Amino acid sequence: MLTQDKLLDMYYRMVLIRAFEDRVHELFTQGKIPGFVHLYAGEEAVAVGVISHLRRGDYITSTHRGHGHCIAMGVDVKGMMAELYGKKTGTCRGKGGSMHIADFEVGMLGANGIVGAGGPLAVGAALAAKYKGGGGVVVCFAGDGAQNQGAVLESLNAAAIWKLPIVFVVEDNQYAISLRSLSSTKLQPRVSTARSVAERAVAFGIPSVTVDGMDVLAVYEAAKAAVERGRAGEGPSLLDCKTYRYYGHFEGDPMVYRSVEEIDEWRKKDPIKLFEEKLLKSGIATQAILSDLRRKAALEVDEAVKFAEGSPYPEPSEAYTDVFTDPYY
Amino acid sequence: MLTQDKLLDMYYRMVLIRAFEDRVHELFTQGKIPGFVHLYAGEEAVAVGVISHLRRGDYITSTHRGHGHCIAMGVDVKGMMAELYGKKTGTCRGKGGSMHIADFEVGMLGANGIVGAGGPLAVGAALAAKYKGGGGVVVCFAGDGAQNQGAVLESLNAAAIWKLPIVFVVEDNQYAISLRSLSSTKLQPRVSTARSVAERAVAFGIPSVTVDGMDVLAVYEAAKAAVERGRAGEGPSLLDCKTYRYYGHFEGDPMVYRSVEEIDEWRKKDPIKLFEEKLLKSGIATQAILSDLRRKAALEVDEAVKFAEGSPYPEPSEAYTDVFTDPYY
Amino acid sequence: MSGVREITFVEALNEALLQEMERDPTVIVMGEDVGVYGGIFGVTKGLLDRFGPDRVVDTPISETAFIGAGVGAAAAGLRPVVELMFVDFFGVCMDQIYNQAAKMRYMFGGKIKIPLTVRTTIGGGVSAAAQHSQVLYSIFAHVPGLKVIVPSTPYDAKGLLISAIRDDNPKMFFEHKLLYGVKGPVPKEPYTIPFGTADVKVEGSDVTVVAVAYMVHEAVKAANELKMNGISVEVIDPRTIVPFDKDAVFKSVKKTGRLVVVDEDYERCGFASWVAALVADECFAYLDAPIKRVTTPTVPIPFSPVLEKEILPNAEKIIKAVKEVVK
Amino acid sequence: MSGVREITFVEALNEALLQEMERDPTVIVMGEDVGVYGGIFGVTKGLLDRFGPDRVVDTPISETAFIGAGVGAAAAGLRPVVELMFVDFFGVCMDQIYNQAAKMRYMFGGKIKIPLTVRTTIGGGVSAAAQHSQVLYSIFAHVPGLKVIVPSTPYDAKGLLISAIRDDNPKMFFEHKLLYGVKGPVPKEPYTIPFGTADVKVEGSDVTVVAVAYMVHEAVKAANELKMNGISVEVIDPRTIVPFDKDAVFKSVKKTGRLVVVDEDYERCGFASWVAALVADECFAYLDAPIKRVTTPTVPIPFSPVLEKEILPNAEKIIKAVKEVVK
Ligand SMILES: Cc1ncc(C[n+]2csc(CCOP(=O)(O)OP(=O)(O)O)c2C)c(N)n1
Ligand SMILES: Cc1ncc(C[n+]2csc(CCOP(=O)(O)OP(=O)(O)O)c2C)c(N)n1
Ligand SMILES: [Mg+2]
Ligand SMILES: [Mg+2]
Repeated sequence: MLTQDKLLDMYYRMVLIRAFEDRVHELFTQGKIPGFVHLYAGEEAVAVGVISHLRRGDYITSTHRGHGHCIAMGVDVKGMMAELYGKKTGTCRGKGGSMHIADFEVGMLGANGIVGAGGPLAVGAALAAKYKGGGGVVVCFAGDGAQNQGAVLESLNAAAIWKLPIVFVVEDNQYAISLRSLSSTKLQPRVSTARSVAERAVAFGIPSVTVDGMDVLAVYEAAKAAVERGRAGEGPSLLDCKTYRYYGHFEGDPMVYRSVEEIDEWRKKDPIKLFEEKLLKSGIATQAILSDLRRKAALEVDEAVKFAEGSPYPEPSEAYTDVFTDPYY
Repeated sequence: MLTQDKLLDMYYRMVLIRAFEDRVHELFTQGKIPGFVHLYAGEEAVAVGVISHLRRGDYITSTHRGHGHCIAMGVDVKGMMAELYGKKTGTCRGKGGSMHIADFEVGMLGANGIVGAGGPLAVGAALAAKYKGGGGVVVCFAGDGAQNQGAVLESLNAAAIWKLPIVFVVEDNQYAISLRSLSSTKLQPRVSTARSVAERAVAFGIPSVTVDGMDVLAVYEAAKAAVERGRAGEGPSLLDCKTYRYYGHFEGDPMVYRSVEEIDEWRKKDPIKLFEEKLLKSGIATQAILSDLRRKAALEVDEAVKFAEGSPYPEPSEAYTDVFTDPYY
Repeated sequence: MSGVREITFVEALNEALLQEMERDPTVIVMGEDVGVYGGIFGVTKGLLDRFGPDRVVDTPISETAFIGAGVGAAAAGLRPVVELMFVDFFGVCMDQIYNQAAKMRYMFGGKIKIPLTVRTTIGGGVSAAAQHSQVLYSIFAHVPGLKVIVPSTPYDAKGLLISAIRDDNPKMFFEHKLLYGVKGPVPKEPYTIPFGTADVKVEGSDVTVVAVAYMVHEAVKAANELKMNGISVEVIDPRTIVPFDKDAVFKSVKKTGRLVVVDEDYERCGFASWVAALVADECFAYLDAPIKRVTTPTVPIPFSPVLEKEILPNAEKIIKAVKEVVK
Repeated sequence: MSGVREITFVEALNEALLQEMERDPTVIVMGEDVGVYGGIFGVTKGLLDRFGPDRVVDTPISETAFIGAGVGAAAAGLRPVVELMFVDFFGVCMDQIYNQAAKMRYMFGGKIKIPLTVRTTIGGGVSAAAQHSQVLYSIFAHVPGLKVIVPSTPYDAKGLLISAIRDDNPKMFFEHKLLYGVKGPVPKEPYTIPFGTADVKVEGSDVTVVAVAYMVHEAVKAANELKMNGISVEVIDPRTIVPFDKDAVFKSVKKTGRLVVVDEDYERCGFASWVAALVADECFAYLDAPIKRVTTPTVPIPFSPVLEKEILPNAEKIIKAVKEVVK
């Protein structure tokens, strides 16, 4: 059973992700953050529901939409914000930016600018975990669109034949930029996948389950079984989590491919609101506790922004370091 | 129903493939053919059973093991043999060799040195066929090992979402070099695919069937339904044909990964012998007719060898032509 | 030419696609989000409405499958224009480009043709970091069988894209991010520009500067500034790397005796090296100074604007290099 | 060194793998048919029996998945040696090599390391045609973040492979098909060769010839023949392209005043161009003649032995180039 502490910690991580993303949206609009930024708001239940099972020595691979995974894994929010600003104090010293935040110390093997590229990396980390023993597992996050990339499909097969401790988590937020993940009618032309990815996984030899990705407890439950399977050496699993992104594909997206009504419809199923209702109803938390946590999250993000804005840029000469472990330029 | 003419034509193509491959094996051993050569002997029923349904304007994509597909499509055997010798009169003027024989005139889009690379090419040819109308279909041949290449997996999805007139033909000859296509025991370590590719196809939205690939009539029947589906605009199909290659993976293969007994076991199910028995039993052919056809095939191959050996090599200067349609070097 | 207006590079490309699709029903467009979205940079805007989903094909994120489909469709008689969203993604689909499209004609004895155009976005300068800022055209020029097109102006963009679509060979067409918004005069009617014909952007007598794509603009800026210092720079834009207008470059170097090659691609084994090597061989007797290259050092493109600015070539660095060779 | 025997290039590589796997349990080997088969060229022979299937991993034909798995395993603390059967297949898996392995350390602020070795086969000369005869190391040298190793002798093969396995960065290790059977003296015990240290194969004073991999042998052959013509050639084998021993090359060119670069890779935008460009910049004042490159012209590698012979560099062509620069 989930303890109160654990539940409130999950809630905190969710509101911290939301606060972070809402703020990044603002900052981007104000021109303070450069580059390509993909926000996770709306999908918090997936990252938090799954990652709540992980322990030191486990790994995750992430995507271009990686802030939520980072925060759920415990990457320092100050460093993340500084990274988005391109500052020397950033998680990656300003060299990576939003699409390339990594923190191997906490098991976060990197956001990724290449759709699907995390699949093979997860296979490798899981091979290492299996070789080393000790029950480590690896979670591979990837979008619905990513499921059609050869890298991901090959990885499903490899994980199955090698019986690796991987949980493939599909973040099906309904879209790959402007393409629907799956059509309900047979005639939908802008569709990216002919069949459900959960069905596909089974055909690759990987047990799968479709999950309400707006319900953190549902995700938690499904992930529990999958992670346990991995730790027990029984092989990979796949969770197909149905969710939604509130913002555009990237910051600046005109969103010609979907309606405001559709967004509103999904916002009604907001994962944080839903979790709040459950926490209140079950008596785990009071409104006061929850609003305290939300305030705390807002404050943590405020601090992060202050930290980022107060931090120096890297020295130009740092452009030439870190290519190799030994001197290069 | 298959007419006697058609059946005997199928038989002839099968024995012609066999005669060609047996001869190439000899010639390679004698050092007359350079480069990498992969022989199709043992798998004749697959190429012939499927390709017997094709008509002018249809296309196939092939593999590194392409001689059988070429001969079944009607590529000139003289030109093929000359190509293997690297002669100017070869199908590709000596520039391609065994792994790169193509003849667009008859719809053969090319053998391929890259495993799985025919998948996307078939998708494209099928897109063109669909766009042009007229019921053209495309057959994509690929091995069991190739089914784990991203190119093939992506192509399955693309064919399904675009409802393309493709027949994916899996030539499951049990091995990808030294790896088994599928294990019967859960512990088999040298295995390339966790689940049957027929099952996978269905999960991609593609109806599939597993076929005895040593029985040309079984292949013919299965292919009939698939090709008709394609011509009718109902989308792709997949045939998983169980077959076997008699020679090594390539000429020169020491074959450490399989036993002589296993080869003998499969040779007992020889597709040509099996077809002969059926033809004789049903009264379609007599021993005399069949041995005439075999003699004719041997003769055609003799002619091809003579033609190849009597042909000149290309001029060295031809190395610089045909890069582009316009002058280059 | 009549009907010349000032339009952007994006609009010029869009017009080229539209006019060729109207002219030739075998021209189809494929790629991620080329339909409803109109392409992530807007190059295919309006085409879906005009030509429908059979000719403007939105694809799944399966670059190997859909670029390979472009090759297969070209083999089967169409004239596909396929969009690879960023050149940085070539790593997931290079085989279909370089081993299939590029080599088929040769391997198959010259009997077939693959009239395929792959359009893609290149370049740094927008903090897009290590996997969305590369240039990489040198890699496509290195391997045989691909024509490599690198327009620098809206005029060239339209003319070269029309030429590309009508050309019977596989082509890589590179569009620099920083050029999309650049305006210039473009005739309304369709026109072509022959490949392999360099454009002398600025005439000069002291130093030859060869540059492509966005770097042409930085080179021209440098030339203008250097003029005020009394240094006369000739700026040459080859416009296509394959085929390459060697003659134009050699002619200029024989006049100036000095060469600076500007290239946003990585320094090691890149386009700039090749131009330098050609000249160091074939114009050696005319050279009065070391050949300088102004390139991006061979490090991943960093995210932070401060770092990115440090490594990308620009007018300032070109000026410095020119001054070194004339001193 | 003690225990020096004559063994082949393949045996030298095999011994390096075996010794490193014995020394360090984090070293694992992966690739197609590396187990029972022992690798298609025999480099991993015997390793499965010795170390079992957990450390000698036969993979499906999923280069992206298994090379990427090498990267992921390296990120998670192993030291994988992954075999890409032919470099020509890079097109199906380049992203994991060049965007993932190569850039992770930099993108992630220098806080991590990826001790991955990718071994692969290169080169023509065996009628393997357009998709199994390429060299392509220039592409891996062009992109940042990869060390590029190109041994030419059994001795170098063993020492450089051991150095590679112990090095904490992503490396491409190129093995030329025509070298596998070449014999040479190799010490029994493990030893390393520092990257970036060129080997002067032949000393000479008239012309510097730089060559790598199999071409080193052709260059030495050419040097020996030229000696009889009274031309003294210095042959330099850089042994690694990244890092590159510029100093050794510059020192030699400053002595000879003449440079010929021999490189089996395609002519356009390749390694030879880069070496020529470096020298045309940094040694200009010392040059007495045009810089010549002896390379494979940028055409697909043809199958027919007659045609293949026509395009591949060899001693004869090197001799011709050397004579041109000394005349
Ligand atoms: C290999 C590759 N192809 C295309 C892209 C461009 N791209 C970035 S995100 C994206 C859509 C991804 O969709 P999905 O996997 O569903 O993730 P989501 O953005 O919905 O979270 C695309 C096409 C890329 N980065 N990498
Ligand atoms: C992308 C790629 N990877 C690896 C190879 C090397 N290779 C050639 S054939 C082959 C095995 C193919 O197995 P399968 O698809 O079952 O075809 P079969 O040889 O059994 O007919 C391999 C690994 C290749 N040519 N291309
Ligand atoms: Mg999505
Ligand atoms: Mg097979």
